Amino acid sequence: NIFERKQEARKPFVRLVEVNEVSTDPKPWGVNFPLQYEAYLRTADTERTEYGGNHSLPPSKLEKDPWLKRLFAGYAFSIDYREARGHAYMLGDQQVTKRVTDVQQAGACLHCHASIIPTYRRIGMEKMGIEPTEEKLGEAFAQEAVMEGFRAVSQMKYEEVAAELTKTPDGTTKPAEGDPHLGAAHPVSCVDCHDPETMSIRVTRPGFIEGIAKLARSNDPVPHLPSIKRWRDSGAKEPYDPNVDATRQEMRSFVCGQCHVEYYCANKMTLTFPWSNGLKVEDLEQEWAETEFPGEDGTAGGGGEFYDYVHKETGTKVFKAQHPEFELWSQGIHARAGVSCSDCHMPYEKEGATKVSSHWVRSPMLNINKACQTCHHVSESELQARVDTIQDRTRALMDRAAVAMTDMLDAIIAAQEAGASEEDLKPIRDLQRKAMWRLDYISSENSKGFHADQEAARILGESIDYSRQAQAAAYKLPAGTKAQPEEVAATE
Amino acid sequence: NIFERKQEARKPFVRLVEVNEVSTDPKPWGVNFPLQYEAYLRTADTERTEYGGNHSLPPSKLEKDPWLKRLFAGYAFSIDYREARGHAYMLGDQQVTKRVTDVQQAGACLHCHASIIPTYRRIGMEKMGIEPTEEKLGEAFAQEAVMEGFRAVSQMKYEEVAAELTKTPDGTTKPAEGDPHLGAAHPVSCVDCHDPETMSIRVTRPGFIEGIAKLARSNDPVPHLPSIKRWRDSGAKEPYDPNVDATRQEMRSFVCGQCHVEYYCANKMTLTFPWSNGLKVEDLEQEWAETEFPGEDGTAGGGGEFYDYVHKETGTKVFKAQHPEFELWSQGIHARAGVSCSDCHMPYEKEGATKVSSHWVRSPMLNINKACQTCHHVSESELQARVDTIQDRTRALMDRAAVAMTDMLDAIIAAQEAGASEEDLKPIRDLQRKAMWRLDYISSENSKGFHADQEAARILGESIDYSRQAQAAAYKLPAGTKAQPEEVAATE
Amino acid sequence: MTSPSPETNASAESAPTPPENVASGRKSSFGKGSIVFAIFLGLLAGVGTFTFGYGKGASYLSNNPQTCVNCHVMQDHMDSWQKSSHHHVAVCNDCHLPHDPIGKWVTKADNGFFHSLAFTLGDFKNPIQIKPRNKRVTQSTCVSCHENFVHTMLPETRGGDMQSCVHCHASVGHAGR
Ligand code: HEC
Ligand code: HEC
Ligand code: HEC
Ligand code: HEC
Ligand code: HEC
Ligand code: HEC
Ligand code: HEC
Ligand code: HEC
Ligand code: HEC
Ligand code: HEC
Ligand code: HEC
Ligand code: HEC
Ligand code: HEC
Ligand code: HEC
Ligand SMILES: [Ca+2]
Ligand SMILES: [Ca+2]
Repeated sequence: NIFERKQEARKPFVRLVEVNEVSTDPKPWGVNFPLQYEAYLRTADTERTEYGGNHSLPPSKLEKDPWLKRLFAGYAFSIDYREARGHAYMLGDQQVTKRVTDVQQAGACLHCHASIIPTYRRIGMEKMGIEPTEEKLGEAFAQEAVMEGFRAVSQMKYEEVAAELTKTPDGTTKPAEGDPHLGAAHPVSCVDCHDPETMSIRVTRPGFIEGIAKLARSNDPVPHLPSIKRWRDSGAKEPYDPNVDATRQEMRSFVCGQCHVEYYCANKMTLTFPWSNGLKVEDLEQEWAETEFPGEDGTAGGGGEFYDYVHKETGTKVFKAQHPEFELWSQGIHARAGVSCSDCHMPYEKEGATKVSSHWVRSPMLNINKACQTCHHVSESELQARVDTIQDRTRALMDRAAVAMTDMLDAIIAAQEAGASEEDLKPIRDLQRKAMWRLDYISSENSKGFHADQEAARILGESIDYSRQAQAAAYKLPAGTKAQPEEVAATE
Repeated sequence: NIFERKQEARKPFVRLVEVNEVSTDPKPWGVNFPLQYEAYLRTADTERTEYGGNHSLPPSKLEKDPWLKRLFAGYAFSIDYREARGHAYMLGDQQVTKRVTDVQQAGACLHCHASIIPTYRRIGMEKMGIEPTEEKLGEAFAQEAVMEGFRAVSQMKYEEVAAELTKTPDGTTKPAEGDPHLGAAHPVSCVDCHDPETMSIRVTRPGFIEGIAKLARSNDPVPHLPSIKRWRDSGAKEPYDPNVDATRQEMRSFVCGQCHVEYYCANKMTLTFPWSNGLKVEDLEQEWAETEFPGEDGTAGGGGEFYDYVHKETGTKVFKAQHPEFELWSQGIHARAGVSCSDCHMPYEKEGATKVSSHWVRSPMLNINKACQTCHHVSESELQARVDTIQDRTRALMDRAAVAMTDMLDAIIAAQEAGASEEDLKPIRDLQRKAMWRLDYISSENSKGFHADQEAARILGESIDYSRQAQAAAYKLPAGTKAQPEEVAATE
Repeated sequence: MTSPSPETNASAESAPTPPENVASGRKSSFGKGSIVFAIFLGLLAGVGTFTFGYGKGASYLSNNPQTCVNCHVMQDHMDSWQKSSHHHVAVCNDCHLPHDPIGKWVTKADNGFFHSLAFTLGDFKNPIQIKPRNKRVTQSTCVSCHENFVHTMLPETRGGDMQSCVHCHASVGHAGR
């Protein structure tokens, strides 16, 4: 009977090779699950590499959109910023970006670019006075140690942490006599998303675990995350724990939400996902606006107002938005309809008589049949056209917002040259911060608006408004100050 | 084709009462089709009238959004502009609006507010030297006479045409001895959408017939109107004729597109739907921008550049957008997916052993079950929430665009007071026209963005951009001119 | 009404009794093309035999939904049919075969052949996408069962244009569509 067949529990898989909590090397997992492993390896394939060769870097976004250089002036992103590519490259691309080679970065960067949990655990255990033997490290997840290690690593330098990775066993590397390397660093790997015992999906990243717990405590409605409502209604005392409370369908997005999110990641605070007020662009902005850095000595608020960088052309302190895919998706119709990241980016594929999730995580537009046509019974070309329409509109508004932004910068610079006072500039800087945040938010989000099309357009509309308001306000600054240099010239 | 069983035809309906091309009174049709007729009569029910009594007018949009008064300054819309209500009211609401009672309007207004085709036909026949007997008028559609009458009526005054309506037989009114009224004026009626012989839906409005033929001749892709592509591909010599070429599903939107569209309707030209370049907001704008009024003597272009009104506060010639539901729907995902106006606004209802189209044309949100849930299998409250989300975003951007617009007006007025020259103002006026057109387009569209949510947001984003650019440009006008009055004051 | 479940080897006779109008006389209309096509099918029959046997192609001759699932690629459709509003009133063939006797056999042969070919070559899209021809078949079967109820939707003239039923009722045969 087909109903019975449906109900049957997943048959325990045949475990040909043992894997455990230190197994960051995907190879042994691949022996047990060759289909997933082979697809996973294909994240190293990119259409692009067919042209440029495997080692060439993906195209520079800065060259495609030169206004980005002005947006990021004074920040590492202005020296090197590229298209994303497959998961296989995440570690390598981070190590070679000029943002890392030419600028001192924090160890927290590796939170999302490496299979780092066992290293957190090891460092955490050390702090907690537990000896981190390979056995001990592989035995259990050890949440407390992981969080301890996460906090410690946030204060370290990038190179130090990169080195620490290789000091943690990875489940396969057998170090040669005297070799201090116990393991190798790996990009996101099976153990990051799966429980090695049961293979269920799970979240492992401290940034996400803290972030989603904050979100649950907020009163953002999040209709797309029903388990948060259940947790709120239950009046539970324990913080919301995705690994306990979330539905499987939610987990199919949460695994991605561990990394594809807006963050703060430098050494003034631990890595933070700004979700205390909700997941909308203004909720995130509000958290940053209300944050104060701790002082050198750790005193709350002693370090002054939060900002990511001082915009070099204008001297304004601004926020940097990074890949808010999870947040933007949250505002879209697919999230509302319960469609997860994995539904589109890891669609089921028939392999013989079984269905497997495609572990070749990539653009669904390279796989429209599997990614979209399960739900949308229209032709591939029609689906492509629908996506193009959405992305073209987003693109057009983004270009418009970029022109508004550069016009604003020019106007502020002119006002400053004309001797505008800091007091005059204050409200203009506030507008500038909002404008840049919103433009950056959508331009650094990677779906070009697809994940929530109307919301993306709304955000860009606001960006335009703030840029142009700042521009107008700069023009309007007291004629006295502004006209001075000219008047001086005229009277000479 | 052997694979498809040719669809059986509808059995000819039992015709209890004869109706023909003059039957603008829906009563006799109602004898034949009581279910449709009863529902049709319900367009006189509105939730609102439960509060205000049947005769009170619907709420004023000008009171709800006071910025509209400034947007429309100098135009009839600034004195009276209300929410739409059911079809039953269309004639009465037009007759009592201050836009008609206090301002001289054109006869073309009745194109969309009355069952006017037999009157067009009668006047057309008179022009063509055919005697328009009741029999002759009822016999056939007589396209040529209708078009002739349409053109003639466009040049007449509102009151004259309103009077003409009653001089045309309506199929029921039996005039008393010596009474010059042969019929009564009716709002949109069965004969406007149905062929009295076959009951098939059809379009009757000359404005639409000309407009859609222009659209077909353009190269706008219109993927939602496959018959236009077929017509283009066929290389046909005859203009595209919706009554011949369109699919039945397209006709289910075309009947509404006869009226729920942007138009020009005053006496300098015949009633025009601006679709020569396509259906997008900039396509329509381009047509208006390229139009020149005919001269007094009818010479092409002799009447100067097209505009709808001179904006009173600023003296800028601007365009007025009216209810572009058909055009906005055309940009949306539902149109692309083949969902017609009738699917949502006239959903099928089960009536005993058959299903009928609900002729109670109204907001689908009052009828979510039938209007949406056949396609969307989620709860009514969830559908309501999805619509609310879309409309709230649109509303927020619209309010933002309105603030930008009024800021712009203030800046232009200030510049003018400061003595800005016409030459200086020219580029600012161009920005102003674009800004106002776009804001008006979405605020006069009646779905608050639902018909094409991302497109509505894009248009508002552009409106904001143009308003703020104009504002900034006004501030930036040569300090000389602008500062003058102040300087004068200072030296006194 | 017997409900055709996968276990009961439902025969054509035990299929649900559709609303009375189904029996109402109607002529099948097919042209010369179909005869040529039938000959063509005959020629190709040989090629198809292998898969036909392997894939238990005789299932095409039966009305039992279970037989469709002899090909596991049909499993999803079976599952979604089970959950659909029609699982107790219509089996696969009620919707996927024309209701007139000749079109029925031509379609059986045609689909049987092409399914087998596709199955053998494995070069079909998955999720499977119904082809325009088979869409017309489903449309005609909806109308065949519901003709009276949807009478007002029929074309004014024979062969005229009408709306697609699945435009609105996408999930009647397969839940979740
Ligand atoms: C541990 C962090 C991490 C997790 C977890 C993660 N990603 Fe990524 N993802 C990245 C990084 C980093 C990159 C960029 C790699 C590069 O450009 O070198 C990336 C790239 C991508 C790309 C671009 C691929 C391309 O070929 O252009 C997609 C799509 C993507 N991820 C989707 C997902 C989805 C869906 C999930 C969840 C199933 C997910 N990611 C989980 C960090 C992560
Ligand atoms: C919260 C997770 C997270 C953190 C923390 C993080 N990244 Fe990433 N990174 C991603 C994701 C997801 C992508 C892929 C999406 C994209 O490129 O926008 C990515 C892409 C990249 C890329 C490739 C594309 C590009 O931007 O040129 C580089 C290089 C990179 N990150 C460097 C860094 C550095 C340096 C840091 C620390 C300052 C860092 N990442 C911190 C998640 C993260
Ligand atoms: C309904 C389908 C759908 C869902 C759900 C979805 N995405 Fe996407 N995603 C897309 C499409 C379509 C694109 C655009 C791809 C393109 O332009 O090639 C995209 C783009 C991306 C990209 C950039 C890919 C690239 O090639 O550069 C990333 C990263 C991404 N999505 C991550 C996510 C994450 C994380 C989630 C969940 C929080 C998610 N997506 C949910 C469909 C989806
Ligand atoms: C970025 C996150 C991520 C990584 C890395 C990842 N998986 Fe998965 N995996 C998923 C998701 C999501 C599912 C679907 C789970 C579900 O629906 O319950 C899944 C499902 C599976 C399943 C269950 C069957 C299926 O295909 O749906 C297996 C087995 C599996 N993965 C093996 C692996 C192996 C082996 C690796 C390493 C080579 C790996 N996974 C790496 C996210 C990931
Ligand atoms: C698991 C089901 C599912 C998958 C997979 C899916 N969608 Fe959707 N899609 C939906 C639902 C549900 C809606 C909301 C409308 C509705 O209720 O039908 C939707 C809406 C849309 C819309 C209209 C909304 C808008 O933003 O304009 C587009 C376009 C779309 N999907 C494209 C895609 C594309 C492209 C893919 C593949 C990359 C995809 N979808 C994958 C279920 C899905
Ligand atoms: C002959 C012109 C004409 C045609 C044809 C027409 N409409 Fe209207 N419609 C109007 C006018 C005029 C009003 C406003 C009446 C008023 O406010 O007094 C209106 C009002 C409406 C309203 C608002 C009703 C309310 O209760 O708020 C809806 C909805 C509507 N029409 C939809 C449609 C649809 C759908 C079609 C096609 C099936 C259609 N209309 C065909 C002229 C027309
Ligand atoms: C091309 C068709 C068309 C023409 C021409 C037309 N209308 Fe309308 N009218 C409509 C539609 C559709 C509505 C309902 C939608 C709305 O209110 O925006 C409407 C609504 C109205 C309303 C009720 C709501 C309001 O605006 O206060 C009035 C009054 C009105 N029209 C007056 C006029 C006058 C006066 C003219 C001539 C200058 C005119 N109409 C010309 C189609 C038309
Ligand atoms: C997919 C469903 C759908 C389609 C298709 C659709 N509409 Fe609508 N329409 C809506 C919804 C939802 C609203 C918002 C109603 C509300 O806010 O109460 C609306 C609002 C309207 C209104 C204003 C109604 C009011 O109560 O004021 C008019 C007029 C209208 N539509 C006409 C049209 C026309 C004409 C077409 C085709 C060109 C069309 N609609 C196509 C769903 C649809
Ligand atoms: C604003 C346009 C409009 C008006 C006015 C109108 N109808 Fe209809 N009518 C339609 C549409 C659209 C359909 C659906 C046609 C289709 O799908 O082929 C329809 C369908 C019908 C049908 C076919 C059965 C059904 O319900 O689908 C009948 C009968 C009918 N109308 C009678 C009338 C009568 C009687 C009147 C006057 C009281 C009337 N109609 C006024 C637009 C209109
Ligand atoms: C005849 C079928 C049909 C009807 C009726 C219909 N829809 Fe849709 N709707 C669709 C399709 C098709 C899509 C596009 C996505 C997809 O392919 O599933 C869609 C998309 C949507 C979306 C997502 C797109 C967006 O703009 O965000 C919303 C929301 C929606 N519909 C709401 C409604 C509401 C509310 C109604 C009733 C007023 C309605 N729909 C009536 C078929 C329909
Ligand atoms: C009540 C009618 C009905 C029944 C019973 C039914 N189907 Fe379908 N089937 C449909 C419709 C309708 C479609 C989609 C047609 C379209 O999209 O135009 C469809 C589509 C399909 C498709 C094409 C895949 C797709 O999604 O387009 C397959 C394969 C299929 N059915 C197999 C089956 C099988 C096997 C059974 C029996 C277990 C079955 N059907 C029972 C009505 C039915
Ligand atoms: C020999 C294996 C096999 C059997 C048995 C089988 N199918 Fe299929 N079927 C397929 C394959 C393979 C496809 C995909 C064909 C393609 O997309 O070209 C398919 C496609 C379909 C389609 C969509 C086809 C189209 O081209 O429009 C329908 C409908 C369908 N099957 C119904 C059925 C029904 C009903 C039965 C049982 C009476 C059945 N199938 C038995 C293998 C099979
Ligand atoms: C073999 C005859 C038959 C065929 C073929 C058939 N139906 Fe039905 N259908 C029925 C019967 C009998 C019922 C009543 C079921 C009940 O009352 O539970 C029904 C019920 C329905 C209903 C109401 C239940 C629901 O799902 O909302 C709809 C709608 C419907 N059919 C549409 C269709 C469409 C569309 C098709 C073609 C894709 C179709 N039917 C094919 C016999 C059939
Ligand atoms: C434009 C949308 C649309 C199309 C196209 C459509 N239907 Fe429907 N149908 C509906 C709606 C809405 C209802 C629900 C009416 C109600 O509940 O009052 C319905 C009801 C039905 C029912 C009765 C359901 C019940 O609960 O008893 C049947 C049977 C049915 N349709 C069959 C068909 C068939 C067969 C076709 C194709 C000829 C078709 N429909 C085309 C919208 C549509
Ligand atoms: Ca950030
Ligand atoms: Ca106009």
